[in-house]
Amino acid sequence: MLKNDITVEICGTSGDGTIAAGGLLNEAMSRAGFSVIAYDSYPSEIRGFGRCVTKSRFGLEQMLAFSDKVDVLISLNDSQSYSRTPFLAKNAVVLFDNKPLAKVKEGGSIAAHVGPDANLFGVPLINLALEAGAVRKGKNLAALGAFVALFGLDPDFFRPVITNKFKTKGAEVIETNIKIFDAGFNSTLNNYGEQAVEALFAPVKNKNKGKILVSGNAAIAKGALDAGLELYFGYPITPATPIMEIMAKELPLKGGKFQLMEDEIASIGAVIGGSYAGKRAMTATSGPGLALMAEMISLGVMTEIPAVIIDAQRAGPSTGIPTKTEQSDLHAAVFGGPGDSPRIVIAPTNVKECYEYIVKSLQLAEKYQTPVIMLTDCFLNNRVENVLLPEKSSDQMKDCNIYPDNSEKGNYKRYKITESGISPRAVPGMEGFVFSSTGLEHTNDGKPADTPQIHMEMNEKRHRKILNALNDLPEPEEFSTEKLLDLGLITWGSSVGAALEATLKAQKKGLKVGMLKVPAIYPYHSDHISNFMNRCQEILIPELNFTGQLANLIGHLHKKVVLRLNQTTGEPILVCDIINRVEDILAKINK
Amino acid sequence: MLKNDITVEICGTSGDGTIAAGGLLNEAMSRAGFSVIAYDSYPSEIRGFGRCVTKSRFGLEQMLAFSDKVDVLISLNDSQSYSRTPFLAKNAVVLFDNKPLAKVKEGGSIAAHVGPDANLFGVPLINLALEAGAVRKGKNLAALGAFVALFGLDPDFFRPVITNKFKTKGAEVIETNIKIFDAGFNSTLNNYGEQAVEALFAPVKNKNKGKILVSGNAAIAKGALDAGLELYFGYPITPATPIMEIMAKELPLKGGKFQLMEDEIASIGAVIGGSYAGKRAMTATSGPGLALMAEMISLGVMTEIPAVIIDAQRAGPSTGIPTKTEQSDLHAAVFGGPGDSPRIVIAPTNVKECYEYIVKSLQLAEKYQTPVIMLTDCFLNNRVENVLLPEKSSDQMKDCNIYPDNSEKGNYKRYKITESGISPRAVPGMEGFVFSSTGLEHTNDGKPADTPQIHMEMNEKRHRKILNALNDLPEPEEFSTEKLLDLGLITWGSSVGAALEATLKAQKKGLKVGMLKVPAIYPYHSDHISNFMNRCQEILIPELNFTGQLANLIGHLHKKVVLRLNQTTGEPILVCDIINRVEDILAKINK
Amino acid sequence: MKTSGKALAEKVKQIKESDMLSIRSESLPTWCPGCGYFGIQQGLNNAIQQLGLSHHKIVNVTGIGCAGRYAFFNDAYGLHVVHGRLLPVATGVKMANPELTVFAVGGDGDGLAIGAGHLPHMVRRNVNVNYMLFDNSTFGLTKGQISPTSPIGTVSKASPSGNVDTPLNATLMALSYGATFVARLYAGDPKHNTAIIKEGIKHEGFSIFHFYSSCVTFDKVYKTWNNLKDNVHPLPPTYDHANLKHAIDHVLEDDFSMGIIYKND
Amino acid sequence: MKTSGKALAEKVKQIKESDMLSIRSESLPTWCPGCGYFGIQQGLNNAIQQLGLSHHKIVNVTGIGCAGRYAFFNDAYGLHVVHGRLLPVATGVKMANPELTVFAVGGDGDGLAIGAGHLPHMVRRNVNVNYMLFDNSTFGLTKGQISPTSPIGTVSKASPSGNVDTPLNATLMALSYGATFVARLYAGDPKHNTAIIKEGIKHEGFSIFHFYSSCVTFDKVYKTWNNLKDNVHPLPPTYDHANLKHAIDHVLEDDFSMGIIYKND
Ligand SMILES: Cc1ncc(C[n+]2csc(CCOP(=O)(O)OP(=O)(O)O)c2C)c(N)n1
Ligand SMILES: Cc1ncc(C[n+]2csc(CCOP(=O)(O)OP(=O)(O)O)c2C)c(N)n1
Ligand code: SF4
Ligand code: SF4
Ligand SMILES: [Mg+2]
Ligand SMILES: [Mg+2]
Repeated sequence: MLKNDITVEICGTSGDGTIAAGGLLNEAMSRAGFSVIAYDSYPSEIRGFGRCVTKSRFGLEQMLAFSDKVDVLISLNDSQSYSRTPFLAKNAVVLFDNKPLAKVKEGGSIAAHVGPDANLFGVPLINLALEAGAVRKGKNLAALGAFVALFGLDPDFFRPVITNKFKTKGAEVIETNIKIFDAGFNSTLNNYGEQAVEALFAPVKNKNKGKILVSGNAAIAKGALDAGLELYFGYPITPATPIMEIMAKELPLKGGKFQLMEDEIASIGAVIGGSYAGKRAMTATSGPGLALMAEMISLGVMTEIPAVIIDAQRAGPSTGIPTKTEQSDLHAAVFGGPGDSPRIVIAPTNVKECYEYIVKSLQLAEKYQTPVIMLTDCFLNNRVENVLLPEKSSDQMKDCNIYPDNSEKGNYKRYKITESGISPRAVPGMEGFVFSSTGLEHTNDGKPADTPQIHMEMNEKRHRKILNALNDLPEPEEFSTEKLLDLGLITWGSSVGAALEATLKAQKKGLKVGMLKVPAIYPYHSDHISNFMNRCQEILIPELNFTGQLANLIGHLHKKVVLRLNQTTGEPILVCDIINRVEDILAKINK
Repeated sequence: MLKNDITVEICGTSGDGTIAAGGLLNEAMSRAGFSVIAYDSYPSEIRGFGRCVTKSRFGLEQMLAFSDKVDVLISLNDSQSYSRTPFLAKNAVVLFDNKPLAKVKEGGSIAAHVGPDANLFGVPLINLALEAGAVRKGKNLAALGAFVALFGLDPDFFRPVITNKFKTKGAEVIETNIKIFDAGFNSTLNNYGEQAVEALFAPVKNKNKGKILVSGNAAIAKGALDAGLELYFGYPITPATPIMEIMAKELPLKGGKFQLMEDEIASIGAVIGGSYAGKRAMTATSGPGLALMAEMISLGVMTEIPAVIIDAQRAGPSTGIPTKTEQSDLHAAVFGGPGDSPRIVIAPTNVKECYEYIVKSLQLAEKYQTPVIMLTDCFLNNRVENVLLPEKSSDQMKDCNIYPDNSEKGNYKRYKITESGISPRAVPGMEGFVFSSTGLEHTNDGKPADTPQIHMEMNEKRHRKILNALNDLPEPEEFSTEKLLDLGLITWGSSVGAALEATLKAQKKGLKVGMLKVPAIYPYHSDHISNFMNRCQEILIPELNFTGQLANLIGHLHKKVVLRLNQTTGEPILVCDIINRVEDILAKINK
Repeated sequence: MKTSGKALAEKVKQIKESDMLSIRSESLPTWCPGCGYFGIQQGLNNAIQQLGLSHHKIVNVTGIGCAGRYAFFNDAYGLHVVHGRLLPVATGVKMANPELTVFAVGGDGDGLAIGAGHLPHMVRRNVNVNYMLFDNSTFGLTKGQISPTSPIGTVSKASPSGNVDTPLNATLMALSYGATFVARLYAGDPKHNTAIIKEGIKHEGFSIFHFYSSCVTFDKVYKTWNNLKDNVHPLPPTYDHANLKHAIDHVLEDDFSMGIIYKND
Repeated sequence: MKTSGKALAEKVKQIKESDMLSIRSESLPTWCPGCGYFGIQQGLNNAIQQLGLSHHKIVNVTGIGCAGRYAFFNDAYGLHVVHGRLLPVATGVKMANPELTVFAVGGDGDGLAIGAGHLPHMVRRNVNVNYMLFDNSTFGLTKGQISPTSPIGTVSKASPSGNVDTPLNATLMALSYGATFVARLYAGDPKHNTAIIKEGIKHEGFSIFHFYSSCVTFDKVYKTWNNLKDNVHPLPPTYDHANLKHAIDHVLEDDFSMGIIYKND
């Protein structure tokens, strides 16, 4: 086992306190100075019977992705967690309750399901919990204590986190939980001794100072709030709901307004209305909601009104698998809606970018007077990382609107044809700039028009404007060691991390592999992308959808057929799957 | 002027009886044995002030498109029609009222706006109408009479058409109108003599026997009715409304059911419900409605329920120009909706195919258990042609559903994985086959499921099924004279006619130009298409949208960058625009 | 029928000069001559004028249909949206800037067919928007199909053997959703309407004005001027518009009384 | 808490054998223990059973939400559609094959938020569909946000300082649209509900059953079992469900009377 990079899973039902234990673990490990990336998976039904798994990876550098295998499995419920054993790394550590309350039928213990290489650590979790706290439910804390003991960590990173977690429940509850944690810790130390497994490398103290442990959703909400968002309209849908719920709480505290709407059409409608009236406004949804918004987004394109829409993708089509991840709304985001409707589509690739790109999206929407769709996915929305987010700044809050000049008063042309394609925009309330906007094709002063000339000119203006936005969009980022490459990977969104880790591993092996991360989906940096393609013998585009939606969009830029790695497992893509494919391709090239 | 191919425009306001005159002209010319293609253009507001233009082309062979220039302009209102003079051919015939009732201000007569080459024929239309019928409004009939006289046509082709048109108004009205027509005829003959212009070639009598003069919309409705459509649900929207209105009248007469719905989501929802329950069902809409349907179409994909949707495209984005034509919903038709949602998209290219393809669509939807989107556009929906439609046949009405075998009773797996991807489908009411369908990912018996295996397997099944449908879809059709071509055109939908005419003209000039018509938009015949591309040095894709939506979809199949000819004028593409571009490209190649 | 350029310019000039109508934009309405909407606009213009609202502080969010074209005929900020969604958009506008006077203007098809889902929620939010529902019981712009308020039996191209679907009553619906200002008005009586519109604009919260109007081009039989004129009448003198139960009972019995049906401040 | 495989099989067997419940499918409901929906399902099962409806002639068109999962818990044809659209889909099913008994089953979020536009039109068409509206005043499946029927003041993650939007009354709405069969029922009283459900199924035309239910997982304060139990009561003995005005007046005053509110054959 690598002592400075471990992946831990906790598995049980939600009744077992699985998710809570994962949360405590991540928080404490972050305090201890580790870099954290973590992601929970749970069933889409409400009641507490289904399997919950929290997966966390701890290391010293910023974590790009999960490792393919699990180094430590903490079982809170063997009947659930035995299904996780196929994912165990060699010589993995398995921590389980060796004295469960009920008699377990033969083969029911996880011990019966692991390979001979596994390091089994039985700890009487429930017993310890009952002894120390008289609450069976505390077994998750006993398990955390055991984990800390095994890996030689300092329990003092954990105790304040536990205290904090239960602070609203009163001193007694806190004490009980600390007691159970300590019981797990001491019992394990006593039974297995100090060096039961290779200790974890102790990271530099205070390494994570200033960093916060946040999910993609929380980072999006924080970014929007820091950017001075004024209006949020939304309708719940997994996995975007938490953004709405944070807004419901936080936005009014900052002087903004939150309104739950009756559906997604109403949400985007109100965003358009609010932006039209000059305020910074946004909404968040998932694929089914985005589909419903398509007509209104096209209105935003035609009337040139800002709007920011987060599409937190989930497995589709249709209702699909609401709690699983997928990158399959790219087509709908770029192409949905009637007619030629150019809009901006961008995709952050990690939690930090969730923050940065929402700020960017709000500003781009204003400057370019356009709907901006920010594509995230379940994996990115829900995963937590400990990251250093930028301070809230006046730059983020900057009003990016381009207003008309006072000289235009009384003779204002809202849709004036300009070089940039941007026409200075007045907002209601401004005197002397009264104008009309319409989803009908229109003259430069916003009146309906149906002549060939005007329609061609206005179509051209709208497209030119969006193409110009390329200058302000995050550029592709390349990770190559050489100029000429055997294979170039191109990736986007939440798959970038795994692809990058795969690329770095391949490069370490001396393979001529490079990678290009594409954050601007539409418009895209075609020169930059085809430059990269030209330097690669083969191009591979790994993504979490069935048909290769990014490949469909940019594939024509390559002189050859681009290769695809498409997965729709509902799970994040694995580093090993990418590496295997990379090696396959290189084997063919070099033979 | 070609004596066997002329293009006639009638121009005035709707108060001038412009559209009515065009209808009579087309009907009579069809009776006379001419091939007809005709298309009206009118403003999108209701009241009768705007300019109406009817454009008709008459010839001996099936008309592929309009000619670029107008040979005959019949002006019913000079203040409207002078704007049409730039479109006149050399030596065009202009027929106008030389004694209008009100005094016309200087330059107000069309005579002041035509070039010196034009052949002006002043006929006192209003006077003749007032004299013969005491109705000023009859001037449109006087104009028809004048037209007949000028071109040496037999007035007996016109009289029964006029009689028929007014048959509900009684004998007196009929007589008056015939009288006015005759007055126009006689007056012109008297004033200008028999051979005022080169007479039109008299076509073979009874040449059009069996042919009917129908619009694309009427052909679609007729095709659907002949195919035994059982349910129609719809909501009005230009230019699809006439399909709905024909259904409202005709479907109940054939034992089917028509229901006006509250919106497009409800319309497609009811279609899905009706198809699920085993009936042949469809709806028709335009871009804004299609956008609203995207979520439900994705449900149809996931639950594998048939549904046929006509998307009568109009100029977009958003409300756009409702009465103008465009081919800009291709992206939305192929890619709209959440997740990977494969569906069938086909596009007829002329009125006859409107009939044939709707029959096909209804059958494909049943056989492949899938939404089928048929893309037409304003120009195709509204243009009329005189065509020989197939007889209604039992083959068209054939139930294409694949039902489960009786042996599956009691152990029926609705979503069984099969080689074709098609799982036999039971419908409610069948005993022993009870099952559930859901927009959630599901097991083969239709219960919700969220495992990676099932999601991958089902995604694969759904895509395989649609790819298999390629076998049943209309194949690309090639129009080439040689094997190796300098330039290949690829076209779709209503632009095929003009592109073909351009191609034939280029071929006549000895240019190495070929054309491929692509009727199946998704899935598309990639082998066939890339075969064609491989034989062409350059590929040009002319289409009526801004970004080149078909080019975006299939462009990657070419080894080079495909060339595009994109127009968004709201008007059908002109043959001359294509030819000019073709010649430009060839000039570059050969230099 | 065509108005000459000069006559038109003259008309615009007159309109501009008459103080009462200064809100009208330079684009003259393209509604058919005789359309009921002219009368509605007149009442609205009067009210705006009399309240002395600054034009640049007015926003007209309008739907799709002949009614929705209203956005172009006013010298005020206009936002002509997609079919059926004027109320959510108007919500956004008003929440963004409460100093604006926001009108939502659309037809019966727009508001009661495709847009029917937004009205109950607009009422619930009670955002201070003035909804002008132009009800002519037809889809005017798409050429005269039956709408959700068409009487049973209405013959149209979408109902060749007569409408069989029960018509909706927008006034009753608004009441059942809990609306706090509901007026029913006759397009042909701008004078009477002016005062009521003023009262509704001043009402703090959502106001709905259900206008009975006539589509002279596509409806020669049902909601014609004559039929409307013959039927409309004032609310009874004893009418108490502060009493919801009373209001609902009245509306259940009388389809043609015009005035403030319900008001709750 | 987890039921073992064997115990589960036993339970299914019992259910299959009891004639009364034969309509339940082999997939046991995944609703949380104590969820009000079990009671609703019970009443529905009884009615179906007593009417002797053939299972293969029943179609359940269901919405998205916990309520919508009903489609999987019945031994009948089930079509679980997208959020808010069960009524148009059910219209298609019934019009395609009038011999089927069609149930539309969905929650208050599904039917009154995103789907609110379809109810008035379902009523207008009066297609013979039975709409089971499971109203727990919350968005259960998305974890307990306020819904269109949540009382003022309801605290949830979407309303951290309490709901301020006026709740909708689905019973009153249905009446104002002109519904011909409207029942209001309490999830906790399957016995009483059975007879009424049977009557509604037999009603020729659209029937709406507005069920008051409890979400035990996300609502510990408002529509709890205790609060419901304390408040619900039968309709008054003099109640005349054939009189619309009477019905509306009653509903305006009494939120918790259960039974057939209105019926018009
Ligand atoms: C999504 C969508 N569906 C349909 C249409 C077509 N459409 C335009 S106006 C209209 C109805 C107009 O009726 P109403 O709202 O009563 O307005 P009126 O013309 O009578 O004033 C329809 C159906 C559209 N523009 N968009
Ligand atoms: C278009 C769309 N928007 C949002 C959602 C997310 N969603 C799923 S269920 C639900 C609400 C469920 O509430 P309700 O209908 O009351 O059912 P309950 O769970 O309470 O039974 C929502 C908003 C969705 N699936 N689709
Ligand atoms: S069609 Fe009817 S509603 Fe539209 S402008 Fe003309 S009269 Fe008015
Ligand atoms: S979350 Fe609420 S509504 Fe859903 S099953 Fe549980 S108790 Fe029932
Ligand atoms: Mg109307
Ligand atoms: Mg609910």
